[in-house]
Amino acid sequence: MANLTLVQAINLALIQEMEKDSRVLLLGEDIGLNGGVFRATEGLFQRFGGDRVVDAPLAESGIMGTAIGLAMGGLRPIPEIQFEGFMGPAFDQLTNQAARFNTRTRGGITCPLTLRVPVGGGIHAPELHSDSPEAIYTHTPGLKIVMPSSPYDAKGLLISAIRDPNPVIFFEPKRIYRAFREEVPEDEYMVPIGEARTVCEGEELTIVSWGATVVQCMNAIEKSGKSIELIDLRTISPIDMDTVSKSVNKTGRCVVVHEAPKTCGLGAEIAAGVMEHCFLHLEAPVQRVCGFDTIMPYYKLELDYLPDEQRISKAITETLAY
Amino acid sequence: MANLTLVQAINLALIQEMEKDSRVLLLGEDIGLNGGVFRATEGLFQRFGGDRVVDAPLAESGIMGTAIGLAMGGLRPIPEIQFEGFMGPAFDQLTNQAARFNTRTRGGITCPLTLRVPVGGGIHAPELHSDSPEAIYTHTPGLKIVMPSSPYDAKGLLISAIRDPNPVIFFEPKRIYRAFREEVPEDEYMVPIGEARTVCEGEELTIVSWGATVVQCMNAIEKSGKSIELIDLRTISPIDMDTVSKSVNKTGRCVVVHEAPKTCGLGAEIAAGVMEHCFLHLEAPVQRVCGFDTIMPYYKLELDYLPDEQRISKAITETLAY
Amino acid sequence: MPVKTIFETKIEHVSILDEHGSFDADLGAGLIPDEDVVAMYKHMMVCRHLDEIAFKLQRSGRMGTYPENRGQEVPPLAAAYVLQEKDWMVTCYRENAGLFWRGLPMEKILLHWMGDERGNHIDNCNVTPPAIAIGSQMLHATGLAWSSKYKKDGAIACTFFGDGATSEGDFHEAANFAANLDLPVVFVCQNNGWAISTPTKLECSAPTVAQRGIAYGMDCVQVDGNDIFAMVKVVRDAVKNARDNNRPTFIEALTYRLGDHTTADDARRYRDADELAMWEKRDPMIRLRKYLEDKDLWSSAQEEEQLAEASKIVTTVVKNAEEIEAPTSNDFFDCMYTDLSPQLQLQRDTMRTSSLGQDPSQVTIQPKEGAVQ
Amino acid sequence: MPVKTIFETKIEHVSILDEHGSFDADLGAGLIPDEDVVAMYKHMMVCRHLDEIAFKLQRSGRMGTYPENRGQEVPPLAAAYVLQEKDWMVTCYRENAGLFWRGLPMEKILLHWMGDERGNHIDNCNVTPPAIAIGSQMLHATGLAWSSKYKKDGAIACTFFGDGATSEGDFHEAANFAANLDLPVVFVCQNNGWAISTPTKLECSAPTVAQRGIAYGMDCVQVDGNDIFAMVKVVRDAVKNARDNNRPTFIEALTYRLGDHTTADDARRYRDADELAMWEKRDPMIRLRKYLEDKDLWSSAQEEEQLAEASKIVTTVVKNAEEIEAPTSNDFFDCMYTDLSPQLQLQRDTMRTSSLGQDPSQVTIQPKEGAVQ
Ligand SMILES: Cc1ncc(C[n+]2csc(CCOP(=O)(O)OP(=O)(O)O)c2C)c(N)n1
Ligand SMILES: Cc1ncc(C[n+]2csc(CCOP(=O)(O)OP(=O)(O)O)c2C)c(N)n1
Ligand SMILES: [Mg+2]
Ligand SMILES: [Mg+2]
Repeated sequence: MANLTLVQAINLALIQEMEKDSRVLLLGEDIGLNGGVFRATEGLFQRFGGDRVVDAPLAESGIMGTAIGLAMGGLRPIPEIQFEGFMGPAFDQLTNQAARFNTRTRGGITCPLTLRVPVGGGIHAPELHSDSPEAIYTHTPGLKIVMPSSPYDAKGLLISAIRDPNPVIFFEPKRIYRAFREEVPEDEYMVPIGEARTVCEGEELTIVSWGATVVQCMNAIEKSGKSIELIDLRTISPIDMDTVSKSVNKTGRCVVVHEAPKTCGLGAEIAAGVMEHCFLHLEAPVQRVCGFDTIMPYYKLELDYLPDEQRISKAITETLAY
Repeated sequence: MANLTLVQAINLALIQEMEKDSRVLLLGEDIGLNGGVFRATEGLFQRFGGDRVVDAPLAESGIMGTAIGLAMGGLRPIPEIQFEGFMGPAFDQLTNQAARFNTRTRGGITCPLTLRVPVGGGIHAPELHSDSPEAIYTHTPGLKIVMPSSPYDAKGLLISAIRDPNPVIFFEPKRIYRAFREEVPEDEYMVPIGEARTVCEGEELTIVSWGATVVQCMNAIEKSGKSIELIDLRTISPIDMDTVSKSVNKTGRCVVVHEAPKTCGLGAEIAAGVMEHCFLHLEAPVQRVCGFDTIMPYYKLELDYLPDEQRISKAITETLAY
Repeated sequence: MPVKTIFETKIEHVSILDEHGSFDADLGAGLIPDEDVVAMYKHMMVCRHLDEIAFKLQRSGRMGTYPENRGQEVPPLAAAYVLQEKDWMVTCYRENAGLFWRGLPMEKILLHWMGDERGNHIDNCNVTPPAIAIGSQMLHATGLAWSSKYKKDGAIACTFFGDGATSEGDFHEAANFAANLDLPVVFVCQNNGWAISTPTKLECSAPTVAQRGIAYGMDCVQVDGNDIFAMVKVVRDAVKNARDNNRPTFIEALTYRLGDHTTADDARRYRDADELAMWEKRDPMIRLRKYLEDKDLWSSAQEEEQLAEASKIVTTVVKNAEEIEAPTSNDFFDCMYTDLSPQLQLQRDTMRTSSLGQDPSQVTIQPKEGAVQ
Repeated sequence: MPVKTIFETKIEHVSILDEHGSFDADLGAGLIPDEDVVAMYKHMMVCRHLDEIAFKLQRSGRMGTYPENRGQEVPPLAAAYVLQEKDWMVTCYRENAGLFWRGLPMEKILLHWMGDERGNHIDNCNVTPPAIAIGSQMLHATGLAWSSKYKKDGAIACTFFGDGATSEGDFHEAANFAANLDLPVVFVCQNNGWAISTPTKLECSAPTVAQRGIAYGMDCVQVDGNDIFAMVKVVRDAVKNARDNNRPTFIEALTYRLGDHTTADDARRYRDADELAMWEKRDPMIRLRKYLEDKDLWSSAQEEEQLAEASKIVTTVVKNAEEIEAPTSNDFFDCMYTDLSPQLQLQRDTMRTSSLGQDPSQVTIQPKEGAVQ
């Protein structure tokens, strides 16, 4: 066991999977000698050499598209896109190519690749460095999507993603890359894709969240003094509606918290799903505490935009009072 | 008044707006001499010349990105992307540039452009010619999105879109380009962006749909013999939740029908919104009849994928029986 | 010196068997064994017949949109002839002649255009399915070449695309990755004069498309794409450069689409009849037949025989394609992922997305005690 | 002839005032009036001072990430000097010297990097805000040039980007559109040797970046980007080509980023100290000062005076930027669209997305009669 930050846990998982499987290679901008702009790949170039840790040209579609070719060629590429705001140029290769090869070829060609992308706001970064586009990819069949909220899950989910024979997006909530440490086993282990985690149990209300906002939810729950169940989705696609609906069938009330804009965000899917599965147990409409339907503002105002403890607390109170 | 198909109504609106406003110009693949692959721009090259109806190189990001520049330069460009499946390469310019300039510059630079895109399935086309990505763009603040389901609305919405000082996506449901005709006024008129249309009134259940599936909904309603209200959103972003929630507060039951995959589709947003606005009036969980969470299959199976009258009818029955 | 030249380059055009049937022995002699030339001619006859039949199938409603290959048989065939089995051929949709030479069952292509993904399930011949998104496939070729270099298996990748495709950003990125990372890729642009209704000069206004490759410091060359000898020569050089030096090459093959863009197109709307007539005279099969006949390698009798053979082959292929059992909706669920999530399984088994339809038991769920209702 | 040369070209490198201070009078004499050279030198001093102060502001927590411009003053300044008022300058983020010359208030740039969109609200100087998405801005320049051609207003667009940016597909599409549609664009690539930690040879392995332009049949040229005279000359030629002939030009300006990539970067991780030392000697300001002093156009006294002046200017600029009133959350709602939808207005006014929070009256809504409850 080691006491690691989330980014260290990622680094460790990469090292261990590369040691284990020579088909695993990394490609991305500045991931080599520089170790990645967040240092997630620190030391890997030195350890595994330039054939396995490859600095790519500045071209996200190129990174995604060649990763597809590498995967078709039998390897297990791990492309990195430097910030979620730069997934745009890779969108076509990711959604129309990587996500479709398996069904397009009726199983003939798979794309076992893991796309690593730092995600989310709160670090006072420039424009296009603070978005939360996960719903867009959740609406794209053919991808799996995970987002850890803790070092333990980060390591276990990344290992699962790398070993998964399907294309997986591994979103890394950059706000908590180094926010706290956790005991992480030295040995390899897998956190299964598709299973949410019940962070704490409760009877009166269910909160569903993922990524960096899980931390804010925990704080709000603690302050509330109420018996609240917190579910960290961990896997965003496919969503573990079973865990969510079991919880809401018990509590009767639900709040979803995420950073992305409200309209057509993942909160809508969870609310709709909760209504479908828990209709007769629902005592209040599912509340969504999320980003506004605006572009994430530049950093002077980013804390006005991001859902925070206060907004979560209000939603808890109001939902319980309903 | 003339009896026009939807594609003819579009052609007419383009002609009239080009006559009226010399700032309007068109760019896209094969829209010139060839008149567009669906003939939506038929005759315009001959009428307005190659400076105003411009065949572009085969590059969707280029089309979108130069259209942004044209708009910044004070013009009113109408870029066309040949099929919705080829919006992928334009995704970055559309969502990270066109949609963001107004807020990025705090009103200094606007992008008054109308992106025309044929959308949806049902015409036995090859892969990537039958998708319904509207939810992805609805989750993108900064864009307005419309999708007509009739020739009358097509003309009026297109004129509104062209005159709107914001970037608008004008989705054209290709399945009904020529499916039926309707009386369309010769004179110019606007159908306001942001207002849904109540296609028929009813007391027992509300169906919400848009684009080509509106036709299927009408058929299913007719067959049902029930008193059903049908709302055609027409504008997809911003959604007219007022009209929807007034209706559901009256009927107490709601079914949403769309072609896109279910998860994180627009149906989720509408279901969540209905729950928020009509919770105490809801007698059944909102039902979603939509595309499956798979890639739209090649055309041999496309009718298995698309929501049809039968699936809509079942959802009506089940929702009423709940 | 205030102004100095720091880089010089040129583009060459290669032709061996020209449209008038004249053959350059200096370059051409011994390039391809006679029996191979005959075999390729015979193969082209079959391909062209399949193309005609496919067109007719579409016209009679037995197939969806189909892109005719007619006139463009040479570039892909030459590449397939040169490539080794372990190499990858990553194509667009006008390369039937090359794919079939490599062993792709012809019915696969028909099935694809009949709207059936099983046409894309390809075993053991290292080719990829038709690329519908223009420009998307070259990056996959670059990645495949990269995987071979990584695995040190000695294979290379050869990718095909049209003149229009060179306008897409993905083409640029594919070529740039290949050049900068030293990857064994051969880029073959079939410049057939048009991208649907858009003439090549609107896609690439430079004097040649070949010079696109100069941007990446690649070798580049223009070749008569209707000349099997010239094509084999330049592809062979490029493959050697890839295999021996891990260096990509850009080949511009000048050819022409003798048919419409696809069966959904009517080229008369935008294309001069004169231009078409001129290119019909440059048909690669005319000059090749003449060459073979001049060398006494081919006769009218053989032509007839092979026509009959082609017809026989294609009849069987069409039968196979048409008689395949109907696909079921399970297919598109089962193949979304290598595993099936419970949600997807439910959708598949109920063919519904409405929750009540999926789980009728919900109707009888008992309200929780104390619920607001 | 079976193999014939069908295209030949070359790339030239232009230099007038070299790193040792030697000046080529043939090309350079009369190119720029002395007083303008002095004015540009003075301007560069101000820009460099602002750059230093911006760096310090970041280090002391008064500003977010900032990309130092140091060492790259010449290319954008030369362009701004040549351009007319009506022309557009569409830049990335290392072109402060050009933007300020065109009249962009310096505090705008500080505000941008202080995380404030008001820094991007720019009046009347036809420049665009910093482009954060690498490669995105060139297409806007191409579109702006197109709009000028359409409106026949005689303006052109000049766009700036880095060596790394030429790897993006959008660069390719922008250049291709400009060339094929005959648009008046000047493409200036500031090749500063690096894209963060990635050396130029990994972005473009061709002998020159300039030859990227050959792919589009554009004129292209390489120039010493630390030489104000050579830069002015090549930009002037390119602008003329754009204005008179509607033809784009590709300029590769060789320069160097003397600082880290941004304040979030530490270039020592990947960059040799020797390389940096070599380029420090090539600093454009050293040679320009020497040139001016040799010609008796500048003195140490003037240098000190201008340093003081720069300090005064920058102090005011920083004060203006820091003393601007705090933005309010209304800003990001009100500027999403030119109009505000009711939904957005509700979110703005309540600062909530939860429906109960937005509409507390819901809590007391009466159930409809006959509802299941
Ligand atoms: C990304 C994308 N954009 C647009 C289309 C529509 N489209 C299909 S083929 C074609 C022209 C292709 O021209 P070219 O690359 O020259 O190939 P050719 O058909 O001439 O062989 C176009 C525009 C597409 N399939 N994919
Ligand atoms: C589309 C996109 N991808 C990645 C980045 C992250 N990034 C910021 S600057 C940079 C390097 C840019 O290099 P270059 O174009 O040479 O400009 P320079 O910084 O050297 O002036 C990268 C990779 C980005 N901002 N945008
Ligand atoms: Mg072509
Ligand atoms: Mg650079």
